Amino acid sequence: ALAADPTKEAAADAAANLPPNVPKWTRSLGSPTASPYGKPSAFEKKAIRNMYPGLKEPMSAYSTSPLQELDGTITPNGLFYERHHAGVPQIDPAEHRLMLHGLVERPLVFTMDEIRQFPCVSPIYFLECSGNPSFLPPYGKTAAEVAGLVSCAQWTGVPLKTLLEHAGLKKEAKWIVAEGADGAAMTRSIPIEKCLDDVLVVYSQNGERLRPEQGYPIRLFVPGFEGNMSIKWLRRLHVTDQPGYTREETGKYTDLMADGRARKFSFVMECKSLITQPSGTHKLTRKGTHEIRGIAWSGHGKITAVDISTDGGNTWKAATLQEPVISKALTAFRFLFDWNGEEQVIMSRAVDETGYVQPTLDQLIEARGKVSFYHNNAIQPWKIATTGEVTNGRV
Amino acid sequence: ALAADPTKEAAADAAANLPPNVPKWTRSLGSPTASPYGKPSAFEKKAIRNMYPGLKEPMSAYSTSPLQELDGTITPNGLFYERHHAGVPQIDPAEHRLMLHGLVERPLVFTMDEIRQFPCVSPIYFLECSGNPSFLPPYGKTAAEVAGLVSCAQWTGVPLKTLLEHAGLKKEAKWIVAEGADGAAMTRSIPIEKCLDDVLVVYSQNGERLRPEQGYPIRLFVPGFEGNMSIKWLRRLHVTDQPGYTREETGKYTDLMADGRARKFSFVMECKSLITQPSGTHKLTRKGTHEIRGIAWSGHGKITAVDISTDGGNTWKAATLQEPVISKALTAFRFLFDWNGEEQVIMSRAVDETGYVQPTLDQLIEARGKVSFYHNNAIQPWKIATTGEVTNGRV
Amino acid sequence: SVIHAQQAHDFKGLGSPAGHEQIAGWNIDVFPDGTGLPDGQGTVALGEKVYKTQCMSCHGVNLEGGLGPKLVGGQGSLASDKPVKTIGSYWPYATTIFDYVRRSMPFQSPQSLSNEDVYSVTAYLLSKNNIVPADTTLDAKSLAAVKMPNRDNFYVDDRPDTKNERCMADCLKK
Amino acid sequence: SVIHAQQAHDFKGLGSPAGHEQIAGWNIDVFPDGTGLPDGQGTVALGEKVYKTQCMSCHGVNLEGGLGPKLVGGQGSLASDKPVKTIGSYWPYATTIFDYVRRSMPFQSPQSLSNEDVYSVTAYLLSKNNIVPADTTLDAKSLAAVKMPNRDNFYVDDRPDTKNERCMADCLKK
Ligand code: HEC
Ligand code: HEC
Ligand SMILES: [Ca+2]
Ligand SMILES: [Ca+2]
Ligand SMILES: [Ca+2]
Ligand SMILES: [Ca+2]
Ligand SMILES: [Ca+2]
Ligand SMILES: [Ca+2]
Ligand SMILES: [Co+2]
Ligand SMILES: [Co+2]
Repeated sequence: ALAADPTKEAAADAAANLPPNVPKWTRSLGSPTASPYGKPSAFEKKAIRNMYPGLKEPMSAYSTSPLQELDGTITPNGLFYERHHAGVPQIDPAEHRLMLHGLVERPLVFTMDEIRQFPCVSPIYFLECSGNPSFLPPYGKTAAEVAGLVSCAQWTGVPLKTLLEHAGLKKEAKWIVAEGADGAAMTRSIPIEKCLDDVLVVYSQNGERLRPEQGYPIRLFVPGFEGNMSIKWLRRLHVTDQPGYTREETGKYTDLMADGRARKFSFVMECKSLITQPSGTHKLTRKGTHEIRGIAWSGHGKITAVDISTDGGNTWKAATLQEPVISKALTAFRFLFDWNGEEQVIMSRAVDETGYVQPTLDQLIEARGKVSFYHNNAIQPWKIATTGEVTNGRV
Repeated sequence: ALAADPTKEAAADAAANLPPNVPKWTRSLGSPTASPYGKPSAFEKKAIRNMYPGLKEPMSAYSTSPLQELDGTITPNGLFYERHHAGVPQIDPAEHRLMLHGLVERPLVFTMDEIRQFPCVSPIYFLECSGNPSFLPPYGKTAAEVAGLVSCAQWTGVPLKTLLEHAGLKKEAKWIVAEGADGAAMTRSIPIEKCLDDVLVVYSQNGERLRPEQGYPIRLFVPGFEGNMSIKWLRRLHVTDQPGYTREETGKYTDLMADGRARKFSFVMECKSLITQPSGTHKLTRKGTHEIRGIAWSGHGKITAVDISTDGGNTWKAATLQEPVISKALTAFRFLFDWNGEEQVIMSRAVDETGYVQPTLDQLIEARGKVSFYHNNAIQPWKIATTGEVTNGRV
Repeated sequence: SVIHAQQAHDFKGLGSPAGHEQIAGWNIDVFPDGTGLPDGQGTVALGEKVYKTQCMSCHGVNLEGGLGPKLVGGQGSLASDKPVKTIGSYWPYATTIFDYVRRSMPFQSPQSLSNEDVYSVTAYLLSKNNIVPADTTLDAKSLAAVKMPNRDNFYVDDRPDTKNERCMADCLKK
Repeated sequence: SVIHAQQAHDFKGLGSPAGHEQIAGWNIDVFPDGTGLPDGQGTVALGEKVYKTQCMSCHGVNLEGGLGPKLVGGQGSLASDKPVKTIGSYWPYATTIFDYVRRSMPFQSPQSLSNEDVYSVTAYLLSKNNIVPADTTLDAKSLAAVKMPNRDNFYVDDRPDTKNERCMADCLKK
């Protein structure tokens, strides 16, 4: 019998769906088949993108993928991180063009239908913003706030090399300045060797056409390099013999060192890992064995190992990697540990195929000073309190 | 100057965004960053799920993934195919339970939080309905209509073996009857050897929690076996020493042979391939080289080869497979051919790691008769007309 | 805490014991040998009433189908060019009818029938298919004893059953 | 048609020739050596007008910033504990200012300025940063000749720059 007490009533309502009772959804018909495009359960309220902490202006801004809510290595398209400079343009693909000009034999303008007709490939790659995260406090509460400007998908597109051969690359070509069609018309200069290696002109993301937020109808994709170079809403490729020294590779995306000089052309996103479960705002609710889970990646190629410490970095043991390990893509790792209710700090440390070992924040600051801002691939500690609550281990 | 003629006006409007003009979306700000959950471009109207041709009743029905609009091997969650028997239940995960009982030492009831705490894995697997497609005309117009009851995702969940060890499997155990929590409360019997092999209790799909259409909050996943066995909205696992001979493995999902007898327990989805580009309703708009693209898969493991014929099956050549080739997942293939404006019939033929070669429809009918209905993995021909229009090569 | 590679893992806290009452409330599986059939019984006569009030709107006054499938006919047709598969002509076990009706019918209000109603409408369906007499009272024992006409005509999947070759040239001449 | 393994592939029909006018309409890249700078010129005086009417609302009456970044200051601060990076203190090339303003400012109506306006506001910004005199007339030649204070302070990425070891035990004592 339901009491007038709302707490008891809610409990009784909940119990009505528990065994031995047959839940209401088992005693009725559900929603119709063939919704043209599905969406997540309304009960999934936490799996959303959020504006990066502190940002207010929504046109030049970034949003985080909710890494602490996700599993595996594929980021679902609706939760892919964003970094925009003039908001998200809504481009009509029939009227969008890609212009390829400069040091080519045949300067060309392509329609989107034409781009799709070239031979394509469908590799899986991560994409990461170089400012993920900043070196300075405040430090994020969740995995998303700490390093949520990283995502991973299967990209389909034509190798840029194929387009360059089609246009006929002149031998003086050394760089390509790539431009986007949004209101920022952002440009970056890509070395020609990289262009002829694995750079793609992409039109699909996890099977379907690119999302507007990821550059619909086409984007450049520069595997393993800082995300800013993967120009969205790509509209122009200017083959040159000199770099543009555009704003995004001078005023931004250069790394200011302790002596006041700055690194330029710091392209590669170095080897990195992040425990996503348990991570900030999660809570362990029992003593016993738990599985630590996370992601690792390297712009230099494959992850070869991820080690876990559950004692603040004093001892480490190898985690298991999800196969197949893919070059320049996220790799999932797993590690079992026993929690007996004590306070402890857990962290992960990745190694990539070059032998490079993910550094600590102290090591990065030692090498670069405190104001380099970009390329923070530091080991990320999470603290488990005696209550089981997990917070950022960096304060 | 714009004329009063609407055709000219439309053409002028379109030209306004083409070079040398700077498009309007490059001269303005776009939509704000950080939509909590993104969606496809409004210009993508063709990439939708459709009810299987001819079906009207939406509760016991199936919808197709628009394969001819997709690229690569990952199916985006919103376009994953469906097969429902009582519509899609909207289940509150806090009130959903998984009961594991029968021939176990410790019968248990799990919450969804508890299921997530077991060690997990994140493999990529295809899922295919056994009736994909029927053997009989009318034959579908598009790849979706022909074989759109197949999709592929990265699934995350706990191996069923782990749960069975946790409950303590009794030695008399030979089968598990798995039941769903929708209004159909559908049950299938799974052999214990398969359960202890690679069966999973899954909660995530391409990184985010399962979609309601794919079984939120948990489903069974039986890699390589007919999709019906991967019980959605999983709520009960009954460990037994005999199969249930439930309706779905007697009245349905048994294969009626020419002699009137029927195969039961026909679990595996055999090796199959399908050209998705160009396919029915597509059109080649130029003479010259085109890339044939498609997908191949086998419930027995990895695809080892896909051959293409562009002359109606007389000669064949090997296509290129997208690496890494993954066991029991979709594999993408590509093949360049030159179209000189002639009518021709193209098709693909897959081989899997057992050496089995995808059969023709005639070979299947020869072996089974015409009314077996399920497990149609026949080679699919597409006809290219002199106009470049592509239609089903099977009439 | 120190990580012991060989230590048995402790997931003890995961899952609560499933009590008999909980299991009994959820376990509605019925097996061909009668395991799972509840106490109670039903008659063809009562089954006809159940059918007319709760099933006929979808399965037809003569069980000929409509929104729902046809529930009679087809016996002896399976080897013909136009086989008709119904519960009577094709299903191997009568217990499956009980199991299926109890868990999923009526279509829009599943798991609403009493055990007596399920036994009764099962008896009615079997009688309309000439598998049991019209005066049948069906209970766990008699239902498990029913032998369906098509029971012995199933055999375990023996695929692969095609031997296509990976022919590369002159394939249409072979 | 027969498939020739060695035949050159024919994608000839893909892409239309990009005409000079089309390229000129879209190619707004400006390089440090002045390549890409258009005809025309501008003055600091005109630039101040442009700034006050089209930029000040976001970048501040004294170029101190607001919705948009600060556009003056920070020179000599880069090696300090609180470096301030602005177009004057940090950017290596003045041509980048022209390039960036022409393609993306004003923020809400990019690519709306005339070449004269871009030369002018660039001259104004450079003068407010004490890089050119207040009476400057800026054109392609003089803009390319401007040497920014921080031009020589960039060097190519020399990472990796950390040497963490894959220590497995007693790591905190090292
Ligand atoms: C509102 C419509 C509706 C009502 C009312 C209804 N059914 Fe059904 N029935 C269906 C549909 C639709 C199916 C097929 C469902 C599927 O395959 O997913 C079905 C299937 C069946 C089947 C399986 C037939 C086969 O050959 O697979 C049986 C037996 C059955 N119903 C019996 C009953 C009985 C007994 C009742 C009343 C107690 C009933 N049905 C009431 C719609 C209905
Ligand atoms: C409505 C606001 C707004 C207006 C108006 C505006 N700006 Fe900006 N400006 C911004 C924002 C915001 C940024 C930073 C954009 C980003 O980084 O994505 C910016 C960046 C800049 C920068 C680069 C500064 C740096 O250090 O990176 C320059 C130079 C600049 N603006 C010049 C101008 C000029 C010149 C005008 C007028 C012709 C102008 N702006 C008008 C908002 C504005
Ligand atoms: Ca310093
Ligand atoms: Ca026959
Ligand atoms: Ca417990
Ligand atoms: Ca009941
Ligand atoms: Ca052309
Ligand atoms: Ca212009
Ligand atoms: Co960098
Ligand atoms: Co089967």
